[in-house]
Amino acid sequence: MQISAKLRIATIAAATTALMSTATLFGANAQETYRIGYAISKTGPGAPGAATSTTPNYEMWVKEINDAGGLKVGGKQIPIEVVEYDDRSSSEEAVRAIERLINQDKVDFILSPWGTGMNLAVAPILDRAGYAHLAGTAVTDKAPQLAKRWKNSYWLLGTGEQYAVEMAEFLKGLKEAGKINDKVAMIAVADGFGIELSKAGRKALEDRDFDLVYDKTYPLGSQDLATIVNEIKSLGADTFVAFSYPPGTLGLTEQSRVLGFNPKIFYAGVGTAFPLYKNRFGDNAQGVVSLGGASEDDPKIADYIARHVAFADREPDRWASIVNWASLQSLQQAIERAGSTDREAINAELAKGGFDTILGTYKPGDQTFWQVGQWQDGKFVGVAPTSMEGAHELVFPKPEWKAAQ
Amino acid sequence: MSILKPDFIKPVGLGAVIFAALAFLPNFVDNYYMSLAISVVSFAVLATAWSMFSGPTRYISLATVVFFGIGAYTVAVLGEHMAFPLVLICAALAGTVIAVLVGFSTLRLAGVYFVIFTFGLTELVRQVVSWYEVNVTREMGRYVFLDITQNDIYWQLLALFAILLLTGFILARSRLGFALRIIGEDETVAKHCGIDVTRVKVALFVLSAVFMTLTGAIMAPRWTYIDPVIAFNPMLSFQVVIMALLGGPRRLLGPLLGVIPLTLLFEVLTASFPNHFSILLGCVFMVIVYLLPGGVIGLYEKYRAPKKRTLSPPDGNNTTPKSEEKAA
Amino acid sequence: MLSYAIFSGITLGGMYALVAMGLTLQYGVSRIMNLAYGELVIVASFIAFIFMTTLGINPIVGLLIIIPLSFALNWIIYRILLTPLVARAKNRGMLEVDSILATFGLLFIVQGVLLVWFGGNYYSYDFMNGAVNVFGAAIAANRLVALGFAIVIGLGFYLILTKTRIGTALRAVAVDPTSARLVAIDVNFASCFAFALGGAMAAVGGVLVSMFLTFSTSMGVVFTMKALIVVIMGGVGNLLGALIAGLILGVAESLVATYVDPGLTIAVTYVIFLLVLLIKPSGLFGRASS
Amino acid sequence: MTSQVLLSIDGLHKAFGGLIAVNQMQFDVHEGEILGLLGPNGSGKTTVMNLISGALQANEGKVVISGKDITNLPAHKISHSGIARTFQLVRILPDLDCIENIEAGLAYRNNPLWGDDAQKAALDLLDRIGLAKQAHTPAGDLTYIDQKRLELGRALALQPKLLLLDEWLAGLNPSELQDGITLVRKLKDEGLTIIMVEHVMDAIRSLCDRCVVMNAGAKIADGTPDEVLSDPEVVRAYLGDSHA
Repeated sequence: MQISAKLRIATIAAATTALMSTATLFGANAQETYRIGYAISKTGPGAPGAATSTTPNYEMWVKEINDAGGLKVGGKQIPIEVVEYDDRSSSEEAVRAIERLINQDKVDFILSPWGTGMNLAVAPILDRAGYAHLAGTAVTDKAPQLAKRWKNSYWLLGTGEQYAVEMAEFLKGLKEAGKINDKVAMIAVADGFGIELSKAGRKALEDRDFDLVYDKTYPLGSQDLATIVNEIKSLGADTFVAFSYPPGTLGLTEQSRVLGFNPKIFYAGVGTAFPLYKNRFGDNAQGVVSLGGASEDDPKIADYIARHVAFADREPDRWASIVNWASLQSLQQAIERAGSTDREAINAELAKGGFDTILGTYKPGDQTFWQVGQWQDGKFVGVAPTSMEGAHELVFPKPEWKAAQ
Repeated sequence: MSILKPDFIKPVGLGAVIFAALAFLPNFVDNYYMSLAISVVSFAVLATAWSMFSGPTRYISLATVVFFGIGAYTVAVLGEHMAFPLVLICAALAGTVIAVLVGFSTLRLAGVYFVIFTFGLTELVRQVVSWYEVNVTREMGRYVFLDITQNDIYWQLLALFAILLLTGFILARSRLGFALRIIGEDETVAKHCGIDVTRVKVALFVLSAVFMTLTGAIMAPRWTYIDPVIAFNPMLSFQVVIMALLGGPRRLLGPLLGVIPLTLLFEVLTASFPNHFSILLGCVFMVIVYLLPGGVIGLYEKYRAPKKRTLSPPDGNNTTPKSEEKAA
Repeated sequence: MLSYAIFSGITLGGMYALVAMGLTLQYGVSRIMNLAYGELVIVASFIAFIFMTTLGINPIVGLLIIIPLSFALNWIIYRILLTPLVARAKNRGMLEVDSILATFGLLFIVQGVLLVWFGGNYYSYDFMNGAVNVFGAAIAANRLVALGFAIVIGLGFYLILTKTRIGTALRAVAVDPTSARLVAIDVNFASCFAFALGGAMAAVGGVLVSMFLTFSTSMGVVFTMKALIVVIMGGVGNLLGALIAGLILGVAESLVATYVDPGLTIAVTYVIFLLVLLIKPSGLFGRASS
Repeated sequence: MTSQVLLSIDGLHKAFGGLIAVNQMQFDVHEGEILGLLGPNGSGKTTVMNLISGALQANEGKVVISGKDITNLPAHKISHSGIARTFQLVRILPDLDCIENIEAGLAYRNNPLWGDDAQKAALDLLDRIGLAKQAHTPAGDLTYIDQKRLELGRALALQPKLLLLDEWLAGLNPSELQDGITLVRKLKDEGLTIIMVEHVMDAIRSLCDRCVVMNAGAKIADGTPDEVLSDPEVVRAYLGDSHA
């Protein structure tokens, strides 16, 4: 007992010294760098999403700028220095990591974490400390209110409703053209994202006189959805909508193929626009519809994808990654336009918008990106809003599944 | 029991002074240290509350996050509809009801079965809450916009911890606490001494659950957004168990000795090695298990099934009840 | 609809059983409550992924390499990491707590290493996904293979355990290590063997599961939890019990998804599990605890 | 035997799986008497004690104390109805000191004592069983006989009407045994009713008013010690057929 008590004290002492030394390590440094911090889910349930849509973009952005000599601020070139943490997919860790970035590391700018929950957890802190918040991976119906509540926050992916409405509107066009019947089978993952979209989707579809023949949820993490697919198959719906998450999205696609369920419109959720999807299903991805999309004919986008492949050894996803990249480009330009590293000045520039990005002339928060996309010949192209420049014709109906090996 | 005895007044008075001093912490440190302090105090409450039940009974419960999550969820549901103190009362009631149900149904399970039951319970509660939200309220993620600052949360947690320690202190001197110690020593003897073992265990389980629920409720406004994955994160239960076991679950202040070093250690590892946190955490665990048998194993020895007590002489490193009381 | 629900439930259950059978050996015979079990499953999934995508080795063939490899790895884990704990444990309860803590640490280390190598991303590949028609139900071939493995391993090892000398020795160790020692069984060897065998089974599960599930470095705990449920439900150390418990869970999930609400599939798993625990804590096929 | 029946057992039956441990047991215990419960090892004596004290649940039959049916009540309620016991393998609370061990018996009985009152009563009782000097010693540090005394003390603290002693005198050396016998006799003189499971013949002869002998779960004899010990069936049960 004696010994262990001493050891415990030693542990505490060691921990405290280590803590203080890290604090000084990061706290007291005065050389000319622009310090960017972020805390993101490197482990835990959020890790795969963060590793797909966010982290590679952050790393690539920093590398490209530093390779070019740094940010051009008022005639000087300032390299970027990064402080990164793992929030372990926990809101509490995220909150503390952000406090650490603000108070200990005193970083100049903080990039957003991954996911709706994490972004909402850190938003009030960033706001209070006067940091802008480019929330790149949060889909929330409260997005407009949140942007008002925290004035330097930008909810880049917008609301669930907009995706659902755009999709319903698009389907309405097909229905009116007599291409699909009025029956829709809808499933959603039981998670904030899935529920928000299915809630909005339900209303949007019913408003447009669609008949929801199936409307259920499945638990987060579930990949074995064959029974659902089998049931839906017998309901005669021309349109299948799944507001799913990646494991479910892949599971649903696979099981639909095995069961030969081939609706005219096959809409799957998050994960469809991931490169993983194309790698996994190859030609069978053809005709699958989802949220997001990229104008891959646009040289800027094509160049971005090529650079991403070169940097991260894989393609970016065609939804959040693109928006994230546009926001990072905006940030770079805002800093350079402000001509100083003064936070207020940069925040003001961010608010003005007018940045030249892969999404064209962009202001963070603009929803000028594809809401509905489709895999066409190995590219995930935008099909709606149809009014947008470069909108592709829908491949219709979805081609038959090809047999697997 | 007379409240006015010096052996009661002295430690309580000392505690009051320490807590009063700690309440001024926000005046001296920045927001980061406050968030660290919140982390320490919240784990202190959870680990101490956990030990209040699990220390004497030797039941290793992984249901901490069930109650914590219920507290957080109560705030998410009711937070904007009534005053915060009322919300806390509702949270405590919700925690009590669940704890009574769980307590009466599970406390006859022993050993690893109880561990796994409580583990499964977390997942079940999370699934049921999800299903309810999806099908009944159609509102999955909930927003908590309350004007509660970080310092408010700190003070509330500090007060909760003070109440918890006081409760534990009084409990240790009460018939209920004594009954629990007897149960911990030998459940059969306890029964034959006229102790209604099930009721005592459930009472303690509920008491400990209420503190866990309140911790969750107090912490919730900090996250702005709550969904079942955030509220019922099973890692929390594991962290609490580890901290309590490291510190020593059979003394009132024991868990605190595990909470402080481990919270600081986690913090240092997270801050310094964001990409290798898991590996280092794993190594730290191994080190604790293999190299600190005095600190950890000595404590686990007490976790053996009480029924197996034989006539062998008691282990020399078992603490006597007297010193346990002094630790309080 | 019903026959499809049942059949797809059986394939699902086969997968649960497959993943759980190694743990029932590790926990039942070696008495190691291995929380890193799911990570070992995932490691095998990643190896299968590398075999398939970079080396072009078909995962079933890859098993020939992966099984001995994982057997050896688990042997080493037991010898180096767990033997000291077994040696110093005075009773079963102590070993349980110790092994929970140690393997919890192992869980983080394995996960951390995987994370450094593979990152947090999702992984998936295409192998044997062709549909096979079984009694009018279309089932993916890879799932049938997994089911087949589950049944063969479950029944096969059940027979080995009940009919052979080494099987009897393993069962004796499971029931009472102290007495087993008295009848000249090398308990340490038997425990180590059972642990390594369990680890090899976990690897088989990981390889087969990777053919049809999307996996990531952080998914190990999902398998650990599922496996724990199946093991406890089936009776600790009982391979046949694990097989049946897995099938029950799979069919129940499938039926609930078809006739009640797919949103309740995971909940129903836990309800069944908790009910079994409350009514018969030693599991469906477990010996009554004394 | 004119005094009133205190405890009455009728048709008591207990099986563990296929093994019948107690088979249709029936006997009465009168107020103020010491009843010896005898029989070879494994004959079901301890099971009977466990059934009376509520440590086990009976399959059939009745246990009645002072006219109150206590069959299959939980152990703590049986304790409240006036039955206290010691265990075959002594069970003290090793990490607690002697005072606390006694207080365990005082604090949860029908008219509980707590705080200073309990402390005082515990010291009195320790004095009575000869452990006053060890009041603050952890019970685990006591010698075997002292642990047995302490266990008895805890049982007495419950103020029972009926005391169940399960081989309480076993394992003592001759002088300790004399002390033990004296102590039990003193209890009887104080008016306590006792059932004792015992193998020590000296103790049985000198203490028991009456004996019930069990074999293979069933009662085979009931009478004074001399009567039952000379009963041929009892001899056969103990020593096997050849000696009958």
